[in-house]
Amino acid sequence: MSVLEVLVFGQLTDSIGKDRIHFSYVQDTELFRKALNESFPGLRDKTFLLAVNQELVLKKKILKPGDTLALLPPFSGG
Amino acid sequence: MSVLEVLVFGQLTDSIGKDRIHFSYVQDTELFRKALNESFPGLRDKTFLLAVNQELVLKKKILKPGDTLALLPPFSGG
Amino acid sequence: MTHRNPNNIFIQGAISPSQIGKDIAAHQGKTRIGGHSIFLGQVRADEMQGQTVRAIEYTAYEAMALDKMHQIREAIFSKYSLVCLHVYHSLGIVASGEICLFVFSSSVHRKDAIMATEEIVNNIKSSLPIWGKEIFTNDEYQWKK
Amino acid sequence: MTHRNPNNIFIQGAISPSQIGKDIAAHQGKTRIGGHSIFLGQVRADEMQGQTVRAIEYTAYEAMALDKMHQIREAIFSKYSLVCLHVYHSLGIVASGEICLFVFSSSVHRKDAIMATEEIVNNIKSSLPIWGKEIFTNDEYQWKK
Repeated sequence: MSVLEVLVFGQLTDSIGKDRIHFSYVQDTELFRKALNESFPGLRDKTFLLAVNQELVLKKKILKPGDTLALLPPFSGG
Repeated sequence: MSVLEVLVFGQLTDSIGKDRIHFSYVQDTELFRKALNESFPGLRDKTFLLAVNQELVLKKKILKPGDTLALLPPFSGG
Repeated sequence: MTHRNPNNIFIQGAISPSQIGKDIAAHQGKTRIGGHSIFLGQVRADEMQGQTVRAIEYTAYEAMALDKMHQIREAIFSKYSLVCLHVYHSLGIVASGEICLFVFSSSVHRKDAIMATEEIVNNIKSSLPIWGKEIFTNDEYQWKK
Repeated sequence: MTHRNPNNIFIQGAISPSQIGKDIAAHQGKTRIGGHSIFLGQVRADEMQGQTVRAIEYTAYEAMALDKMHQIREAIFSKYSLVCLHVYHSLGIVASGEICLFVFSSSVHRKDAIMATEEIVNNIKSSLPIWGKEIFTNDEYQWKK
């Protein structure tokens, strides 16, 4: 089964209720954002970046099955 | 007897051989520098500032009997 | 992405002042060093809506943060002449008044260490995937902005 | 902002790392503080003409230095929003590897402390009547430039 592993951080764990979810494979990060918003409507008004395999992704990126995505709300360390 | 107290610091203590000397009263800092160079010819090629009563003096300043002068070579603290 | 064995910057809970003193002492054998520049982040007991922050709970995307920190280190070492550089960030609960971030740069001449520490602190705040949850005295919380 | 009286910044001999740790710990009750910026000057074992510096002996025009330091403090407190500020400088012998200067600024937001510490260190070096005598391993010396 082709899946994407999705790690959830910060305030988004409140919106999603988990810190790790699995998503059916989609081809790129734009399709992923769309599917995510459909599953979790509460995310629509949240600001967050995506990382794919620990790399920030600022433009559309093609995904491979088994990729690890992360939902990163604004950082607040320090 | 009218005197000026003169405090000597840093490398100038090597040139003068003391860290405190007394000078006969002169009217201003330019006359003082002249008298100092006559008494200690080794100071002629040294760079140093004067302080009068703990205040740096960059221009000619009138002196009063009993003033405390200080010979301040370039600072090297820290 | 090659894994270059980045050091772990994370420690559980607050950073202890006595450990900071020991870390400073550990540099006395490095006699090329002329200046150390240290930044410490301390948790503030901010008041909001009648409540006071009693602690911050830190979480991080650890693997990504360590990889990013390694990149920051490499960039800083290529930009400034440093003898050494140490960074620690807390995870988990850090009470108000306790220390959550310790950045420690050392150089021959002071300017490098001072500029490096300031730049690293800015980079940590802007670029490391770390999140703080401000916990109030009544146990409610809000995510730090 | 209340200003403190001009403290004596001078201490005999080296500044001990464990005392620095204690000074940091003493700020944990000040829960308005969000950041501390610390600069430490350390005596380098510089090599010159085949000799190595084993210590620096510091002397100062103490009364003038304390007066000047008070002016620096006042200017810094009026320019930056600081919660507190501590400065220590050694007098007498400080061996290579030991700490001779400790500047410690604390503020609500990090920028003030960072900028204050840098400016104070620059002011101390340029404006305080303090002199260092570099003592070599063969007991000869030269005045620090």
